[in-house]
Order: sequence, then structure tokens, then C-alpha cells
Amino acid sequence: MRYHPHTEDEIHEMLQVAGARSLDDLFRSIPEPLRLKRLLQVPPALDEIALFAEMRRLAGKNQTEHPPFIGAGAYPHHVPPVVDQLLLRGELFTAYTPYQPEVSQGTLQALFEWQTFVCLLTGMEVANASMYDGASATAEAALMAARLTGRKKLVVSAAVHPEYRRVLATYLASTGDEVVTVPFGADGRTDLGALARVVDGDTAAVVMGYPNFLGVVEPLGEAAALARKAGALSIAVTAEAVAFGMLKGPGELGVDVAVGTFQSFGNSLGYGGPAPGFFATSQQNIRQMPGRLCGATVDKQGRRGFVLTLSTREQHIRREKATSNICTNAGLAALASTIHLALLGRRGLADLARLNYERARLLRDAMKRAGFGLAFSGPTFNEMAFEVGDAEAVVARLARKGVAAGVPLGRFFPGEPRLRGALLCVATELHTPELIELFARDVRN
Amino acid sequence: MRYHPHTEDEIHEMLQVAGARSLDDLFRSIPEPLRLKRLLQVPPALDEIALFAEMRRLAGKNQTEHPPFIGAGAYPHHVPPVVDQLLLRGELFTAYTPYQPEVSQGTLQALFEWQTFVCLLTGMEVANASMYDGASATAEAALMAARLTGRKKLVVSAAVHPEYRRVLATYLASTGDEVVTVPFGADGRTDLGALARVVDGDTAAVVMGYPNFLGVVEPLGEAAALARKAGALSIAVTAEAVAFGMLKGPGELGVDVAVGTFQSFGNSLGYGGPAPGFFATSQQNIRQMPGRLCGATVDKQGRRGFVLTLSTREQHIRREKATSNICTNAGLAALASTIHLALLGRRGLADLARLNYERARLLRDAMKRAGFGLAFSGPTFNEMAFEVGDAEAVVARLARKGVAAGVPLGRFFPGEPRLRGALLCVATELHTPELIELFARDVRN
Amino acid sequence: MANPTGWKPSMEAEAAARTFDVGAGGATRGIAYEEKLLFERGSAGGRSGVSLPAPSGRADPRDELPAELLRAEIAELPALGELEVVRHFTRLSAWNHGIDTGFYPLGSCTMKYNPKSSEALARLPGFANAHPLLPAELAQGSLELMYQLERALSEISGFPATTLTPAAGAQGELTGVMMIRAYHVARGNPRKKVLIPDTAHGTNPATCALNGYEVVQLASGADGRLHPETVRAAMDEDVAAIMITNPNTLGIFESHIAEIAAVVHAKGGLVYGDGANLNALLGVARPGDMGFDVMQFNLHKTFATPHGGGGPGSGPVAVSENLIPFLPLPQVVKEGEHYRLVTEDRERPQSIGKVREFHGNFGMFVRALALIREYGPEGLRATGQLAVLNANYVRARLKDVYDLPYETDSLHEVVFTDKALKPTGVTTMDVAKRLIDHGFHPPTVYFPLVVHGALMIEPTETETKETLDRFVDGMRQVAEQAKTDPEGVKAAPLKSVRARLDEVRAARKPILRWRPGMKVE
Amino acid sequence: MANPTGWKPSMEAEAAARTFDVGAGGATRGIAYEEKLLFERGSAGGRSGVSLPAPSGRADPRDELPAELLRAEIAELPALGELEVVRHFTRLSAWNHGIDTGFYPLGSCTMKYNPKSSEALARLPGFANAHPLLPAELAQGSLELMYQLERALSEISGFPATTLTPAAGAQGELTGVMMIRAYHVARGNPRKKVLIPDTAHGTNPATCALNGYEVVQLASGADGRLHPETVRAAMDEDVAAIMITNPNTLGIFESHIAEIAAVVHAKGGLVYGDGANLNALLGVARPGDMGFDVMQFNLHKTFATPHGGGGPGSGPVAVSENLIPFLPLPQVVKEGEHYRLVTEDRERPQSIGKVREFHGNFGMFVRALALIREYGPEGLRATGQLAVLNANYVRARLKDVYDLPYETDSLHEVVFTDKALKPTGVTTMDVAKRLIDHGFHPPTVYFPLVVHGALMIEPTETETKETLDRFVDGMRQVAEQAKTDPEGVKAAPLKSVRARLDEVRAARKPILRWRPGMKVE
Ligand SMILES: Cc1ncc(COP(=O)(O)O)c(C=O)c1O
Ligand SMILES: Cc1ncc(COP(=O)(O)O)c(C=O)c1O
Repeated sequence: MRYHPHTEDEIHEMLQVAGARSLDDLFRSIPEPLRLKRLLQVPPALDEIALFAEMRRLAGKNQTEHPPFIGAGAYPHHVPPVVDQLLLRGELFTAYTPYQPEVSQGTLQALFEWQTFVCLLTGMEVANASMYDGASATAEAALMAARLTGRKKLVVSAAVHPEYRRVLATYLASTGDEVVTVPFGADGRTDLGALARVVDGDTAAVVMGYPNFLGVVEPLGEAAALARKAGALSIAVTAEAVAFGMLKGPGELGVDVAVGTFQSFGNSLGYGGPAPGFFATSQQNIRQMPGRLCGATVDKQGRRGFVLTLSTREQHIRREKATSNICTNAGLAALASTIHLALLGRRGLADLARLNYERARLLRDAMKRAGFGLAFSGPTFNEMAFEVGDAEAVVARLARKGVAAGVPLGRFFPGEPRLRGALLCVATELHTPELIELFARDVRN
Repeated sequence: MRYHPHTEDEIHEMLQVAGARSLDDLFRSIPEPLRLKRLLQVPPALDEIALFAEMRRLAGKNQTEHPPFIGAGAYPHHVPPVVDQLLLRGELFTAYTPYQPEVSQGTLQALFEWQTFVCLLTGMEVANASMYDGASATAEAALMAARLTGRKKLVVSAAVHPEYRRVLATYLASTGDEVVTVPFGADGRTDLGALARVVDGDTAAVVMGYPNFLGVVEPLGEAAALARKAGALSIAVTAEAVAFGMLKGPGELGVDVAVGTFQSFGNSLGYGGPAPGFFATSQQNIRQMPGRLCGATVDKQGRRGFVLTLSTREQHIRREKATSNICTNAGLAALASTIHLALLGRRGLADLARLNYERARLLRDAMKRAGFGLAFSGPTFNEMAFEVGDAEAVVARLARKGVAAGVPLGRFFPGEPRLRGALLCVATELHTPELIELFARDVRN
Repeated sequence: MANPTGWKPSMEAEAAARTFDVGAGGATRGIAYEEKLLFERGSAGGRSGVSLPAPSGRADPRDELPAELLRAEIAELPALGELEVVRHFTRLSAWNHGIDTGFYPLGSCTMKYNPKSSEALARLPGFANAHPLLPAELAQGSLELMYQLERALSEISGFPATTLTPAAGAQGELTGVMMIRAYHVARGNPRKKVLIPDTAHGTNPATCALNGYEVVQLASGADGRLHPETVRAAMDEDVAAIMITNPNTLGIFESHIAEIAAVVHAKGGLVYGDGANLNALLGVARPGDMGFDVMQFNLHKTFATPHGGGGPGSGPVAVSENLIPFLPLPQVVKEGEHYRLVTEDRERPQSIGKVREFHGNFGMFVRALALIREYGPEGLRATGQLAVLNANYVRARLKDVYDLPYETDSLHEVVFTDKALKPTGVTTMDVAKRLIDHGFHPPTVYFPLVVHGALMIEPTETETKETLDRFVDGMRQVAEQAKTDPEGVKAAPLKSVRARLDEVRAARKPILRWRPGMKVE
Repeated sequence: MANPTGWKPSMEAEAAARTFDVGAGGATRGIAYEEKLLFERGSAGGRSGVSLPAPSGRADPRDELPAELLRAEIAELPALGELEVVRHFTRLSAWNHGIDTGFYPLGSCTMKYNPKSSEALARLPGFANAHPLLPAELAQGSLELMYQLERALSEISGFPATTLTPAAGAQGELTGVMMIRAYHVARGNPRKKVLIPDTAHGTNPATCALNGYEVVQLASGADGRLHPETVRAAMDEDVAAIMITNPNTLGIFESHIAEIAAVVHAKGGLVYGDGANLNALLGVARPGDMGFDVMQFNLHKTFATPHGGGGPGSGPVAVSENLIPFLPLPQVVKEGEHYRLVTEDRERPQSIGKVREFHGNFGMFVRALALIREYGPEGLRATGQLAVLNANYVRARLKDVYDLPYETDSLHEVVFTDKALKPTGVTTMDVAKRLIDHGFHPPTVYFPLVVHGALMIEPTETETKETLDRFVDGMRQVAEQAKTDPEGVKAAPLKSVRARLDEVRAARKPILRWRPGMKVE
């Protein structure tokens, strides 16, 4: 049998050594009535050739020929093929959490580099070894804020990614924490006036998108200052981390916690996962952080090396007192980001951000020529919402051509008729000027 | 610039150290009139995204959706994806000829394993570290036979792969060696009577296909005995090495030299290359073998290790007295075969051969039901020629459907009108019973 | 030109001549490379390892974006070419032990072979380039795959339905306990407590705490099992659920599970199954048939998706009928030949909502389904059987040398202790480190907590008898060396690029990122 | 349980504590694994690492094939699972130094970075699954690619036409000399001799011999160059051609090439260019503009296709007008927008015929064209310039410590000797082996033959100044150590999995394959 290396003789011999009469006999500790008396009803075994044929059939049913014009939390970017070739080195991708640092220095040093990249891009002081995704990172940030402040009110901008807000709500359902949502204005920015009105002495944290779900760049510094004044933490949420190549890190703007996903670096869209969530904050909060942390130390001979550290925060030591229940995280996805960021480097990241910015301007101009204006007046990076009339109809029409046109904002804000015509679109380095031109024309007819 | 890591400052500093005023100045030893005064007229640089788009455009112009029914020297087989993942380990694929054995034991041990695989499959005593391809291996075998026997006549079966025979002719054009071709009979086997008539005291070697180009399995032992009686060497040529999973190795049949390609193991079709040529013979001929040889030895501390050996045969030592001019060979392609054979192992190779044999029988039966008989009556392995009327027309018609139908034998034997209707087809583990059925029907209408 | 480390070549020559012992797992010494941090390589000039279309420079961000939000290049980022990056990670990788390097019997983690074919499949462009918000018409392949996987996992676990969305085992637990809570809330009272045996993995209590439940720890018996009377004594109407790992983290089947479930159910509680150890039961028994109401899978364990140096995982959760209304979103449904995602609360008003953005770790779904399809019914059963055989073989071959704290039958893993080594002063940690010099990844150590000095060995079904024999040799040699040369054991590891690391120092003065000029020495 | 090697753990501990010097190239020691030969793992049972449809067993080969040709399973083949095979090659790979591991300044071999993107491109299904005998309609992509590459190579080399078909540099030489022969034959006399300078690579004389030509070796001058008078003295009407490598294997440009070509042409001879060193000239000068009539490329050198542990290569040959009729087959032609292969002699009656089955190493064509397209005109020129810059930088930084046999300007590589180390007894081979302990692949040694104790260093353009600086440090440290501790140098390498190997023994008692029971000790 595939991947089972046992020969009949070996099975026989091993059973004897183990003192069992048969393979079934090995399971004598399972009471008879609890055993399965039949084979599992899963489809019959496929050989590798048939398996590939079947999987190709499925992959072929997806229509992904052109880069989608959809962002909305997952961004189509070019992943240099070298990333994958390094990622597939078995020593890296078949290891697990580096519990034994002497044989895990590869994973550990890469994690330390990941943490540093997250800090440099977000402008924060410390970062952890990755989170499941941006949404749960946001929820964990809110929980940390509640722990740190001892308060129970979370003030969340309505322009934070709706899926992140849903996950936050799920996480908070059982804690008794309260979520207050603050609306955004016609410019797509969070209404700072409204924010000021709800942030108070009970507020644990203010949560803002950066750029927000509408593609708009928020006045993050002002929101952070507002939170600070009330003794609350500020949390910035970033799903399109390429923006950090152009926009200041939240840490530079006085934010306390930066979370989100680095999917844009090194990770394909992959129908939504895996991708590495990140979590960064200031030094003073490290003992309340969730997740694994990699730290530098020395070995017995004084040579620098890396270990997982501060594990007294974690479930395997602290159990019900742990700062979170995270065990397995998004290691390999974080490694992919680390490799991609290593390749990009200082200039590459800036160039990539600039290129995304420019392509989005090409999109804006092309859409304008096609007769579609912007839904929001606020500043944007590589994503923006257009007024296209009936957004759902446009999406359905373009889908029939195999084009993924963007997402209708109305879907996420059913209560807001003003957003019925808004189509959220992205343009990245993958969207060539020709493709953008074509797209704008397709949207029109 | 891509792959050029130099910064402007570094270039400046390095020029200074090197005592040059400019990059141009580094070339002062090239007389002015010999320098190129303009840029090369190649297309402008592409970034990686554009490069991939362009290459995908080209790859997309090939129609390769279904496995071709063509063998004829290159065989469509399933290469397990694990082969590629191991092959792409940088330590292996970015090393070169293992001149420095202490840092090349990986390449060297793998070569030793390759040589052993070649010996085990061919039944020969020794094998070299690979040849360019099957055709040049055949030519080099003929040259070796001429050196060993001091004779100048090569007797070659007309059923040896026509391209191999053309290469042999090219190689021999300048040596004054003579090639005599022996016809094959209605059974597709070499005419042993004719062979007996031309093999004589001037004959250096007899060259036979195994299986031959027509897919037919030759009476190799008898041909070898015939050669031996005349003091000539016998050379067996194998392009479909999967046959060795079912057929005795040439060495077991008294053959002196076995050559051909192991493309079928681990190497994709790749429009014809690279693929590893092999060269195996008996111990007594080792000092006349072409190409690199890997041998076992010990290190200073008595541990087993491997080195390139018997290099006194080779061009870098013996120069014009060398047994061949081969330097770079087909290392990585040989490694791919080695990995694939390691995976197959004893049972896997036998099963694969059996499966190919069975699929070819399905093809034969399906073609028969469609009204097409065999062109030759001799025994076959996984390849056979069918009588289809106008073979060129069939190929052209199926090409319009995107199906690669086989090769018309008439193309290779223009002098033989009896072969006008013969279409040489293969069936391997990639040709499912359904695909075979469909194909036979396609050939009919 | 003197070597700054003070080391002398003649010493090296001498030393090298003496250090080619070969461990039971083949370990010897060879060249490795020291490698600075990426950031220590400097960021001179504009060197980069990517090839992008040049920005036109036409649209100026300063025209649109507030000046106070714009940043210059990040000075501390590295500036490396592609080759340098390749060498960096190639060299780093050589410092790691992975399954592909050698035996990795890390108990509770099911370190089985990760098929390379799955990597190729997950990278098929149709999967890799699919945006999670594609219109359903453009994503029928992904949806069908998810549907197939959901069906297969439900059948394998014996439950009617499964959600694929949780990102790892612990998030699966969280999701499961959320559903339990929602179930109780729907019945008017979330209840207060969750019962958890003392053998449980740390994620179990941590999960309950996240859900606002108080954890009541139950003592397992002298046979390593949880006993119905223990549960009965703790069970009341404040108890929302019990969380049980079966087989438990001692590798022992909780044979009273049916009775325990009955006790809990009788008081209106639910039974959560931590499915991390499902490998032991594949095709042999099903949690859904034992009284469990809900369980999580760890696809990265049981279904061989790569552990990736710590993740990503995937933690689908299977539920019984009574919990179906509470399943998180999205859910894939098949309507005729068409597949569709249910994403909105209005279609599933009792759903706990979303626990992850989008749909889960789809890349892991591809790999898990590939394995299930490749194995089929017989292969899945053989997986469970051979995993258990391997563990029992190791157990039988080591129990005369290492202390076995429980004589009870083992399933897929076996836990030893360092008790027999006590007189030598050699501890579980020392044994673990010395195994490194033999060429093995150490077992899980000091877990489960109920066992003092635990060495938890889970070989998995993908290992040969030959490998197990070598590992047994290594374990026995270490035990022997503990008697004759305990200091030698305590000095281990000697062959790895780093000796034992100072973990206390790491925690006392946490250095969690590089900063310019950083020195750790 | 005693260790059979007689080695004692305490020795190991002591030794390990002392051996963590770090070489100039970063080399230290870490875990490596001894690994038996595949065949030494036994072939028990029917274990296999592949997954194939089961043979139905219906068609019995004995019914059709002669019994005397049928074989049973080959008993000595291994029987391993996929994981075992993965570990085997993963472990073996760690014993190798590749470009991806570290600096690899192997002179004459142009060990530049092999772009990973090229590997992805060559594996696009449209290329990988194309059968070489596909009808032209189904292979337009391959054909267009070949056409584009042929055009680009012709432009780069300055010749009107190029054949892609030869499988490596040496086969390119063979093809070139065959064309030269055919050219002379067409003029009634194949002639007898070929002139070859003493700096030439071994393949040049070997190639001539294969073509039935007598080799006349020409002495290069004190400046490392071939002089016109030397050629004039040797040139007569029996000389078919001269073979010149430019820059030559000393890295020196043959600046008299135009005059030499004139001398040879005047007597009816042709000028063959060994293009192995083309990297030095990319975009800067073209052999076709210097009087050469024909030259081979080494795509695996100049165009970065992977060296693959010894190959495959690709050796296209460019020719001047007068040789076009003799080009081998196949040739790609463009007819309108359609591409087609000319394969038959009847279309090219003067062609030398075929030198390789099918069309050449197409996989290398993809990679080479990818590089050319990625670089464009400026990038190609920068390649030549920076390759030469790197070599000259190393030369300048080492010439005070190592003997430079020729003061003449270097282009892409520089040759030193061990002369300055003479008093210490340390030789070129010792320097090479000691560089291994520093973490570098040694340069090419003892070639070209005209230089006693040659150390031939070719850094290539893809290496950073930082790497060159470290290499220079390493070279200087070795020279220094040669003085203070020559035995330490001669004991090298100390860090690799194997110490120096007994090559004499290997050649005296050749063991070229495994056999059951084989022992090498
Ligand atoms: C018994 C047990 N339960 C739960 C978990 C948590 O699973 P994950 O790491 O996927 O979150 C683990 C993983 O180590 C485990 O071993
Ligand atoms: C100068 C020179 N000429 C010719 C060759 C032969 O090329 P190949 O190895 O590709 O056959 C080489 C390769 O090493 C070389 O360095």
C-alpha cells in the first residue's frame, strides 16, 4: 500500500514481538461494540496517475486564467518561483514546531527573521511567530486589549473587513465583551466624530482597518490618539501588507497593536488559505501576547542561537491560564512571506508598493473613461470601490466571461442601499495596463 | 539588473581595486576594432511576470493535453512528482562534474547507484556515468568496437532506430568505418540469414535494437552468438528501457555492449531532451569505454567513498588519445532515472513493465476491433505498428483533433512502399483503457 | 590573519580525526554553514532579489495620500540578490531535522510522511490562483473538492456533518466548544464548567477558558484511563461538556468512553472529542460511534499535510445531529450538480458564525483529500493498524530498558519515563538530546504532565521496521551510555550546529527581533 | 552495546568542544548522515515507492514472448518506500557543494546562478509533455521557441546561423569540426591536421582525433597568448583548421585573433572558436566579428542552465555563411507564421546529418531563452562586464599572495599557481582541499596544463563583492596557514563527510558498481 512500507513478513514478525496475534488483536483495548465492522464508505483507492487526473479535473473546474480584480482581504500577487523551491526543502516543510532547538535552528532563525520583518513593516516593537489568519489575529488582539485594560468594550470601525468583524464577534460571543461599531463617511474613512463619541473609560480598544476594507487609508494616528486619551488600546488591521511599502507602519502612528495577514508576500491566493496572520505590539505587552515567540539566546559554547521563548504564556505550560490556545500556527506560510520579503528587500518592497499604487491609478482612470466614478473620496492604495450601477449584475455578467470582477460591497453592507452600486476592485502588479483597459471595457458592456 | 548583485558603489570600488577606469576599460585587451559598438539586437528585457506570460504563451501553443500515442524513441510515462522535488535540491542540481570528491559525495554516490542500476537492468558488468543520448551512445559503442577489434565494418540492423543510425553514420563519416545495413523480415525481426551472410572477419560489431524501432523484440542471443563467432562485438540498443522489467538484459544473452536511453525513467518527454544515454559493457572493456566512470574507494580514515576514476581514458588527461571527447554528460537526467528506479524497485519495475505490456495488448485489441491489424508478426513489448492504410493521412487527421497518433513508418523507410500504411504506436501506463478505446475509434473515422 | 576565535588548526585536525562515530540513526558530522541574519547582511545600494516591471513614476502618492502617512524606504530591510537569498535559506534548512531527514517520533504530533504528490496537487494553477471570493460559477472545482472532503471526513469520523473552516486543531476545539456553548445557550443556559482529564493536551483547558468555561480537571486512573465513577462524581447540570482525547495522550484507549458519554449525556452535557489522535483509529473505530457529540480533526497530523515548521494546520470539526444547526459558516452545499457556499447567517440563524476569514486552509483540504483518495477504504484502515503496530513494536522492544508507567495496552503511541535512569542522573531531556547525536528527532518530552519525565514516542505508520530497529538501538545505546558515561549523555548534543541553548536567558531577557547593532553573546 | 568503531563518547565530547572554528566562507560542522547504497538496504518483500494501477494479469507475456527472453524480477533491485527514497537523496544531497550552497569558482565552468524561474518554465506542461515527434501543428510553441533562440544566439555570437542540436560543448566541437571537414571534403580534400594551442581544453584535441584529424599543438607565448608567427610557422595546406578558445583558458584575450584568422584563411583553413568562455564577451565583442568561422556555445555555462552534477549541457554551434550548407539536422524554419523542422537530407543535401536523436536538449533551450529574454541587450552586456570585473577584483586582491604566472590582462577568470607556497611544501591540491574547510568549492586545479600548479578562478557575475571578499580572506588565510602550519593545510579537508579519497586505489582496483556482499574498506 502506498506510503505503508511494511512487508507481510515484517508485519508478522512485529506482531509476534508485540505479542499480538493479528492486526485486529492490537485493538483489543477497544470494546468490541465500538469497533467498525465494515470498511469505511469512502471512494476506492486511486493510483497516482488516476489521482492526478481526478485532481486536475477539479482544478480545471475552477476558472482562474486571468488574475482576479478582487482583493477584499486576499490579494493576487506574483510569487517568484524561487520562493516555492526554497519552501519545498524537506528539512523546512516537514519539520514541526521547533521544540528541540538544536535540530531546529533553521526554522527558528527564519522565525526570528519573520518577526523582524513584521516589526519593520508595521513599525512595532515585537511580533509573534504567526497567527492563523488576519481575522483571528484581530480577535486575539481584542482579547489581549481586554486583558490588558480590564475593560470590556471593543469599538470597531465598520470599515474593518466584514469577515474579520464576524470572526471577532464569534470569538467574543462567550466572553461577555461588547462590540460597538462606528460608521464610515462618504470618503470611506471611519467617522472620527462618531468614534470620539463612543470611546470612553470602558473602552478596551479601538479597531481600525489600514487600509480599510473599502481600500481607503484611514487617519490612523488620530484614531490612535483618541484611544490613548481614553486609556484604550488602538488596533490596526491590515490585509494588504504591500501597502507597508508606501504607508507608515501603525507603530509609527502611535498604534498599540498591529494585526492582519502577510498573504500578499509569498502566498498564493489558494482559495483563501493558508496565509500567515501577523501580530505585533509594543515590548511592554509581550507577556500578554498570544502565540509562539522566537527569541535569541546563546548555546553552551556561547554561540548565538534561537529558541521558542516566553512559553509560560502558552497553553502547554499554562493551560487554562494561557494567553491563547494557539498551538499549531501558520509557520510555513510565514516562511513563504519571509523568503519573499528577503527577495524584495528595501527597494523591492518600495517598488512593489509603488507599482501597485500606479496600477490602481490606471484602473481608476480606465474606469473613469468607461464612465464609472469612485464610490468613496478618501485616499486609497491599490484597491478602490467604483460606482457601477448594479454591482451584483456586473459581477454575474463578467463571471460568464470567466472574469472575476471584484466584490459588490452591498453584500457586506446589506443595510446600506447607498452601497448597492459599489464594486470593490483591486489592481496589482499582475494587472497589466492592457488587462486593466480590457476590464474597464468589460464592465461597461 | 536581475541576478547581478552589484551596486553602483561596489562597481566603482572594485574597478578601483582592479585598476580600471571603467567597465569598458576592463576590456582594453580586446583590440578596438573587435569590440561591439552597439547593443545586441535581442528583444528588450522582460520582468519576471512578463517572462512567464511569454513562456506560457509559447508552451500554450503546443498541444499536449493527452498523452501521445507516439513512442519511437521517446516514451510518455508517469514521472512521480517526488522525483522532481528531489532533483530540484540545489545541492544536486547546481553542482557540476564531481572533480572534488570530498564535497561531491552526494553526486558521486548517486552516480555509483546509477551505474549499478544500468548494470542490473542490462545484465552487463559495468556502466558509465551517462551519455548524451541513445544515439550518440550507439555511435560511441561502434567506435569502441572498432578500437577493440581493430576492424572497420559495422553491421547494423535496419530495425535499429533510424535516428540512431543517422547519428552513427555522421559519427563514422570521418573515420573511414563502413556501415552495412541488414534488412528486417515480415515479422519485424532482423533477417538473421542476411546477418550471417554479411558478418565476417572484418566485422567490428553487430548492432541490433532491443526492442527494435518497430517495437519488435529481436532474437538477441542468436545475433550475439553470430557476432561472437566472427570475433565481432554485439551491441544492443534500447530506447524503451521499461522493457527491461520484462525482458532479459542483453548481458544475459551474451551481448557485449548495451546502449540506449533511460528516458523512460524519471525524465519527461520534454520535446526530446535531455534524457540520459547509457553505456554498459563487460569488465574487460573498461579501459576503452567512453565517458566518466564513478568508482568506490576509501578516504584517509578508511571510510568508503566515491570518486571519478580511470580518467586516463579521458580527454582532460589523454587529450587526442582519449577514448571519447565527452566532458559534460547527462548527469541530472541520470539522477532523475536513478531516483525513479529507486522508487520503482524490484516489484515496481516488474509491475510497470507488465502494465505497459497489458496496455499495448488493449491497444492491439482495440485497433483490431476498429479494423486495423498489425504490420509485423513478431513479438512486441509496448509498441507496435498497425496497418492503417494511409498512415500520414491518419496522423494529419488526428492532429487536427489535437491527438498525436503515432509515427508513420514510411517516413523513416521511404524506400519501402510496404510500410506506407504502417503506423507505429505505443501504449503505456498513461494510456487508460478508455483513452485507448477512444483512440482506436478516432483512427477509424 | 590569525583566527579570531583563538582556535588552532592543529587542534582541529586532531579533533576531526577522532570524531567520526556514527549514531544508530546514521548521524555523523559534515559541513554546515554559519549564516548571519538577513538584516545583518547590510542593505547597501538598491540590490533586490525580485524582477518587477519598473514603476513608471507617473502617479505620485504625495498627490493623494496624506504626507504624514507616507513612509520612505524602510532602511533596515535587507538588500540581497536572489542567489544570496537562495543560499541563506538553503543553509538554514540544513540546520533543521525534518521528516525528510530522518525519524521524527514526536508523540502527539503524528509526524508521518508528507507525500510530495500532494504538494504538486495543491499547486495546480486552478487551485493556487483561485480567489476565495470568486463567484461560485468560477470556483466549482474548489467547492466540489470541499464537498467531497466534508463527506469523507464525516464518514471517517462517524458523524453526519463536518465544518472544514477551523485553521488548526486548537481552533477546531474552540469551534467545537463554541457550538457546545451555543447548544446550551439555545437551551437557555450556557452552563459553567467543562470536565477535562489530567492527561489532556494544554489546548483543551486553554480552549475552555477562551469560551469562558471553568475547567474541572479529572484524575485518570492507575491504568491511565478515565473512569466512569470519576466522571460521575464530577458531573452535574453546571457541566457543559467533557473533553476527551481518545486514545488519550498516553496512547491508551479510553475504553469506558461509552459509559462516560452516557453519564455526561444523562445530565445534559455533551462529549467533545479531541481528535488529534485519530490516526490510531482510522478505519478501525469511529468517534461518532462512541458517544462523542463533536470532535476536531488535525489534518496536518492524521492526513499528512505538512507540519511546515509549526503550521499551517487545518482543524475541521465533525458534529452529531444535535449540533448541526450551530456549525460555523461557510458551509458547502450541493444543489443538483452545482456547488455553493452558504455564507450568511440568515440561511443558518443558529450558526455560531465565522471563526476564520474566508473558508479555511483550502490548501490543506487538497492534500488531505488527495491522501484519502489515494488510500481508499483499505488503505485508511491499514493506516490505523500499522500506526498501532509500529508503536507496539517499539514498546515491546524498549520496555526492558525504559520504564513504562502504564502496562495498559498502547495504540498509536507509547509513553516511557526516565525512572530507570534515575541512579545515573540522566534525565528525559538528556536522553532526548543524546538521540540527536544518533540522528533521530527526540520524542515529545515531559508530556503528558501526569507522567513524570515522560518520553512520548509516536512512530506513525510510514516508518519501516528497519528504522524502528535503528531507533530502538539508539534508545538502548543511550540507556547503556547513561550507566557507563552519564556525562557524555549530558553533554549532548555534540553533532548539531548548536549545543544546548540557554532557554532561561532567552526568557529572562527576551530578544524577539533583530535591531541594528544587536549582539547576542 | 559498545560502539563497534572503538570510538569513546568522552573523546567525542572533548573534540566537539574544540572544533567550532568557522571558515572564511562560513563553514562549520553540523549533523550529516551516513547513507548506505540503495542496494544495501535489502529488497525484502514487495515494497515499492510508486503507485501504479495494478496489472490485471490478463495478458500473459509467456504467450507471446520467447521464454528465453523473459526475465523474472531483478533480485538485486532495492525495495524501498517513497519516504526511504526521499531520505536517501535528501541525505546524499547534503554531502554536496552546489552553487546554491556557496561560492563555486570552478574555472572554465562558469558556475553562475541557475535561476529557479527557469526550472519552473521548463516544467510548463506544454513543454514537458511535448513528444519530439509531434506533428508540427501540435508543437508550434516548441518550434517558435527554438527559432527565437537560434536567432538570439546568432546575434549574440555574430554569426548568421546556429544549430541548436549538439548535446554539450564537446559535441558542439565535434559538430563544428565535422562541418569543417565536410567543407573541405566539398572542396575535394578533407585535409589532415588541426592546430591547437597548448592552453586548449582537452576536448579540443579529443574532438579532432574523433574526426580523424592529427593534432598539432602550438605553444602560446610568454604573455599567455598565441602569436601569429607561431601559427604562420605551423600553417600549411594540410591544415584544416585552427581551434582557438577566446578568451583562452588563462582568461586572456587572444588579441591577435584577427591576424591569426587571416593567416589561417589565407591557406584555406578555417577558424574554430571554442565558445566555452563566451561569458567574458557577452554584449562586448562577438566571435563572428573576429574572424571565427564556427563556434560552439555552452548553454550550461554562459546561459545558466543547471550543471546538474555533470550535465546535461547544450552545445549549439554558430557558423559563418560558408558553413551554413553543412549544418546538421534538424533545422527550424519559419514559413509565414508557421514553424517547421527540416529533418531530411534531401532538403539539405550537404548537411553533415544528425548528431543527436531528435532535436537537442530542448529543456536547456527553454532555460537559455528565458535568461536571454530576462536580460535583454543591456543585461547581456552587463553580464560580460561584471563577470570580468569580478575576476579582475579577485586577481587584484590575491596577486600579492599567490603567484600570477601571466601579468597579461585577465578577462572572466584568473589563473594563479602554488609557486609562492613552494617553500612550505603546500601544493595547489592542498590549497584546494583547505578551501573546502573554509566553505568554498575549490577552483579548477592543474588546468590549463601549461601552468604548473594552476589554480583557475572564475567567479562569474552573479557573485557579490561580499562573497569575493570572503573568498579572498579564505585564500589569504590558507596561504598564511601554509607558512605557520603546513601540516594543517595538508590534512584538509577536515569538515567534510569524507577526508581525502584514495584515487590511486580507485583506479588500480576499479569498483564501478555494487554487487551483493561488496565491501570497500
Ligand atoms: C492531543 C492534542 N490535542 C490538540 C492539539 C492541538 O492541535 P493544533 O496544534 O493543530 O492546534 C494537539 C497538537 O499538538 C494535540 O497533540
Ligand atoms: C574551455 C572548454 N572547452 C570545452 C569544454 C567542453 O564543454 P562540455 O563540457 O559542455 O562538453 C569545456 C568544459 O568544461 C571547457 O571548459
